[in-house]
Amino acid sequence: MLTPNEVKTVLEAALLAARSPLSITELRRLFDEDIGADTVRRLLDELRLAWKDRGVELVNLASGWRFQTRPAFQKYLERISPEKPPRYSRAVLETLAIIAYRQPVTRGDIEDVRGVTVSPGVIKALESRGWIDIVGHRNVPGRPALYATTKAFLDELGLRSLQELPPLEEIVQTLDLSQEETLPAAAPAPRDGEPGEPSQAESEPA
Amino acid sequence: MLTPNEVKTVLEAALLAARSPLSITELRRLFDEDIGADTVRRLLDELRLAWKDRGVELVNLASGWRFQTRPAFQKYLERISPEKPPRYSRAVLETLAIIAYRQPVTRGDIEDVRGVTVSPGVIKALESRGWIDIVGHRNVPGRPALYATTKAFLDELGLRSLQELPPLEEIVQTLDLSQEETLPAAAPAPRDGEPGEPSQAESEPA
Amino acid sequence: MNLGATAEAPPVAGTPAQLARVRGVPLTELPLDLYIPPDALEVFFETFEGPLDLLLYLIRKANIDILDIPMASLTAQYMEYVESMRRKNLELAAEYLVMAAMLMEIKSRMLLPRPPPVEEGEEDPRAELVRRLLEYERIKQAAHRLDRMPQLGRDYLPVEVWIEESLAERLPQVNVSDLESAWRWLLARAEMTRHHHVTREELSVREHMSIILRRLAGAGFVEFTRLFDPSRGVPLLIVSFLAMLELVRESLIEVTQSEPFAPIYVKVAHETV
Repeated sequence: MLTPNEVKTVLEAALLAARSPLSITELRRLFDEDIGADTVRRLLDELRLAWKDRGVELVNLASGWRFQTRPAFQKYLERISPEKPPRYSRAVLETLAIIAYRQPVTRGDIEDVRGVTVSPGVIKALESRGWIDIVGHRNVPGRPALYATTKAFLDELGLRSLQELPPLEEIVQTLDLSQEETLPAAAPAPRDGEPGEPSQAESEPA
Repeated sequence: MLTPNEVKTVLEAALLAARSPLSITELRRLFDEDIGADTVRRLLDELRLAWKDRGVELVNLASGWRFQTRPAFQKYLERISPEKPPRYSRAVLETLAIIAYRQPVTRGDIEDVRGVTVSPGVIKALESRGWIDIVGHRNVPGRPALYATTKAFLDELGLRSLQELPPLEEIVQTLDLSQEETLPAAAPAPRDGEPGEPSQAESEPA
Repeated sequence: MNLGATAEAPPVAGTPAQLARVRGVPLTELPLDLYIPPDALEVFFETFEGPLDLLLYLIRKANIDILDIPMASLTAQYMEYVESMRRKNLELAAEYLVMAAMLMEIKSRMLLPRPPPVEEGEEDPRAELVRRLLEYERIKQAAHRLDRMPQLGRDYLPVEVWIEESLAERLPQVNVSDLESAWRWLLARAEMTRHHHVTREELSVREHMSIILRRLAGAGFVEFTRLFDPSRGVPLLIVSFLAMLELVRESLIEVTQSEPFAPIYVKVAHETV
């Protein structure tokens, strides 16, 4: 019979050695005896606390628990890290954002939002990273593939679920009003339904 | 300027995240400032000490320092590792079965049953596993060793006593089934009887 | 978005003041923002992800409320860029032309005098464009924020400690059914199904033979009665006794008694005492 501390030591060793996040179910399989999910969860929380001032932290992600280095230490680690991860282009990032926030979407949906065709390379880049995959096909002519983000996407961004993504901003608010001083006539006029008498003039200089 | 403790935290994070052992030279490259090799070595020794009661240890290898799991924790880790566990050869299993069912037996006895010589490696494997040991010697020329199974054998197979091994007459019975088509008298009993109880009665006439 | 169109004129956003600003100021002010050295034009256009991106840029530069786009000036500016792309023989993506057509269409619909509104809530021709611009702006910002989130491999690393296996050799697991099948192989091979019948009782006798041998090992003479524990029940007593008899029969132990009713002693055969 293992003491709670021994169980914690085993959990820690397993998590430090794991190649990918480990779920509570997997962690319980470490032990011959039956250790309750609640107990495991409690011990993981204790572990997380024990690591709070270190360069490595224990985090709870979509597919389970994992030890990872803290971002603050990256500046040291990248000095000896042999490979640099890819920096994604705006096209890739915008496509990813559309898939993340509007999933499941077809390539056509993505093109509607971005206003340009989506090159196959963009989808490939995200697929080969393991961040998106095809979850079905829309039942329209051509049966286009429906893309969605994967658990690995959440894991690698440190999220437990899509709900933890930063919410889409209400753009309207960030755009408006501040401009009104410089454009006194523009904003109020159409709002009030004032006649747009100047429209002719507006187009004239062209 | 980093404090020694901060340096230690960075060293720990780098070693935990490294894919291969890190040399003192590589570890020194983590830092902008120049940290002496002796200092790094001393801090690594402190780290090693700090990890001494954990499931993971810091070791100094020919190619550098690395964290690795302690062998004692292997038995837990392999329960969730995807690799196939190794298996004993047929020779080892047969020898073990003979010792379990016919103990105490000499190597000669085992060879009689198996019809082939028993290589020393087979006995060694079972002895070093702690599953068999010598309980005496037969009083014949050469005084051959008598082997029996140990308590560890029972423990690791989850048995309280040898009697919990499947009774051999059942084996005989299932074997007989295939052969007794030619022996009409014996057939009905084992067919409708469950393998358990009726077997005793059946084996009695022998 | 309902702009409450009136009978007098199409509701357009724009006044001479604004126009002068949009069309006039660019000559003095826009060069700071929008003037692009001819050589850099190609690079400049490459920074736009498409027509929506360019439109958003123009709207921001002109400090226009996105909900209230002055179509005429915006279209004019947009066309200017498209024209310069064409003049530079840059490969002009079809999307830019589609957008140009769309802007023209919206502009012309807004310029046309319209009959008095038949019903409330008539759609502003710009509604669809604004909806798309807003959605694109949202996604642009979301993409930017996604990119700033810490990412595995870029901003932090996974921990994957070496699993040391060399010292603790992984041991094969054996279970009862392995033994059973091993025995089965033996039986099949040796054809010993008949005379090697072993009963459950016999197995327990064999087990006790081992137990007794272990007790006696190195112990010299042990008193017979001490090898039995009556408290554990009669069946066990009998099995132990049978084991003892079998050990004697196989000459594995020696039993001695100096005279009748004297204590019986047992020792391992030929073990020097």
